Amino acid sequence: MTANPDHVRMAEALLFAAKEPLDEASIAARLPEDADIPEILILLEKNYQHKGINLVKLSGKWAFMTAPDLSWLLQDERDQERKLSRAGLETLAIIAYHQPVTRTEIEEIRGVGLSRGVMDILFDAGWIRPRGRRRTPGRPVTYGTTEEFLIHFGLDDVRDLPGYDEMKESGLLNTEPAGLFDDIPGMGDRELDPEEEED
Amino acid sequence: MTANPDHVRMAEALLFAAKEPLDEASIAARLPEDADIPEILILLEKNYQHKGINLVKLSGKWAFMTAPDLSWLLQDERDQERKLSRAGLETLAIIAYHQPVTRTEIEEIRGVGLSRGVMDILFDAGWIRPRGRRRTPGRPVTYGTTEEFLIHFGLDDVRDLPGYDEMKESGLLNTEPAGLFDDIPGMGDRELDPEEEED
Amino acid sequence: MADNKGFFDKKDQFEADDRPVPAAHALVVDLDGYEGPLDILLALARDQKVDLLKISILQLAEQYLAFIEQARKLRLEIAADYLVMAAWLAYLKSRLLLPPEEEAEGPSGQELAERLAFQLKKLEAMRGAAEKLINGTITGRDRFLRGQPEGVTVIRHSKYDCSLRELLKAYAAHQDRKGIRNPLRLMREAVYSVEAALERLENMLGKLPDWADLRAYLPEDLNSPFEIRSAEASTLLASLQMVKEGQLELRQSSSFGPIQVRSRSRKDDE
Repeated sequence: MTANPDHVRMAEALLFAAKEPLDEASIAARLPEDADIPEILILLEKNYQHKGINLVKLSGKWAFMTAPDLSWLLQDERDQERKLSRAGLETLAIIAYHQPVTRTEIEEIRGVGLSRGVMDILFDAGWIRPRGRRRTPGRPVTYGTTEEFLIHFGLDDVRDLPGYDEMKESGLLNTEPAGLFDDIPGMGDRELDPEEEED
Repeated sequence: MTANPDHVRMAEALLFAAKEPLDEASIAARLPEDADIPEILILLEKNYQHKGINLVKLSGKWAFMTAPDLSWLLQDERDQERKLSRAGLETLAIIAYHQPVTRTEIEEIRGVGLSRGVMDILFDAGWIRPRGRRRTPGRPVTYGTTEEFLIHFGLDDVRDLPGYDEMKESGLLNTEPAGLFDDIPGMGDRELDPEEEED
Repeated sequence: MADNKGFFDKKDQFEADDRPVPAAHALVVDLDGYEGPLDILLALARDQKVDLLKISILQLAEQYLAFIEQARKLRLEIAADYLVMAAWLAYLKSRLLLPPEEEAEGPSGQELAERLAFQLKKLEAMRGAAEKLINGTITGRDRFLRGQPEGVTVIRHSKYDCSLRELLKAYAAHQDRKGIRNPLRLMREAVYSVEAALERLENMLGKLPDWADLRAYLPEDLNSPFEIRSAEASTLLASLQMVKEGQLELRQSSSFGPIQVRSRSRKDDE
């Protein structure tokens, strides 16, 4: 079946006017009831595929964006970028790939305590959020990434993170403690249970 | 003569990302020297003629705009969302953390009286609800958060909200070098008030 | 540790390794450039130029120990994390070199070495991921949303816009204003530094009987669980350092059992 051209025009107008990526429900709510939203989106995506602007899906939502190969042209439009330290970037990557993950687990992976301000900066940037708690003694808070994170980094889903599937496959994303210091007397009696309560 | 398709894509991206309408000189300044700007604009204007958005010229400057016949789609979009006032935010936070809680208790915790409108807004937002009554003289109504609240804030359980101490200790709020005191249980494990009759 | 090096300074590029990685053999010892002991190990492991799962952990342990030794000679301040790793690697080294004991408890030296290699692999994976992430297609840097949006937004159930972050911050700001808690001062006072623990251990050593519970060396005036935990942690780290310096012996008869210490010189007297 083909999408009704009037509906396509409406969706096009909505997506162009949008302040933020729109989910399908938000598009559907503004279009006539019989509009075939998925069909319209597929068509629009195809129509704009080779243009200077493309229809892209970010965090499950749709938006028109400039084509990535033209970024050089748009230097002047660049947002002021946040300065992120190496520790900040690494911590963000660990949270993104390992979520939900506790602070202790982040430190375990990096092999060093999180210095002051790192989590705060990521939280303030709107990229991480508390997600739930582990069902372990102390019920530590777990962290995950936000929709803003996916939009900022141009991802539709966490599983689209580079190399995610391979890393998951090879066990690199297990949050179980490495057990490095478990077996020497007096060191590292930390107990961690990967079991958790999740959302 | 026909415009170079690469140049057309560039102009398209430029006009889309621009924060204000662009005159031909500013487009020319960003495109390769041999780009035929008038030709490109004529072509783009024509390409978008029947789409949901059109390329239009406003007092000598070019911009993409919603097709005039579709402006009704965007009519009721403006000022849709409202921000919560600080009093609103704080009251909501106190209800979330201290529920079930009475109006008097909220006022005690905040140290100021609660104006009528604040609770109304939170009810209107669909985030709070009456939960029951205290078994104390006067049997005051207690308030708590709704399912809607959990959905909106992406929470599984209100007990997942990190406690104040936990936020500090985990570095979400940057006041203290974190790392040493990670897993000291915070105020997360609030117990239900035994004085409470549930609804 | 180098925390505020802005990798976005150059705006358009991110280099995970823009600080020089000192090669061990060059005897460049600068702990400031590193983000913890695993970071050093990873830098040293890269010198071996093979897959992390195939590196010689024994060689790596020796390099690390030499590196820390060098830092000590230069009287650089070495954070406890680095010393803990040194102690563990010294232990691992002995396990790898000694013939495996029959019915030895716990994992073999080889198993421990594999754990370390895997741990390094995990960190390396995250390093690479961070780099790819920042070199990916970033919104507002590599591709742009419409410059003049006209206001269409996602339809939310509530017509009020409020994020979890705003809610948490509002609660925290309120708690701050109330001023009942002042974790800033409380926690500063509660922290018992490794230096203080070292000083106390050194002074007290020999004043207590043969094998004594490490807890006996804690200061007496501890009140809160915070203070006790902090003192325990620092005293343990201090004792590990003293073991390494040959001043002290440590033992623990069972997992989670009490840790006992005695002076090394005392044993020599026997």
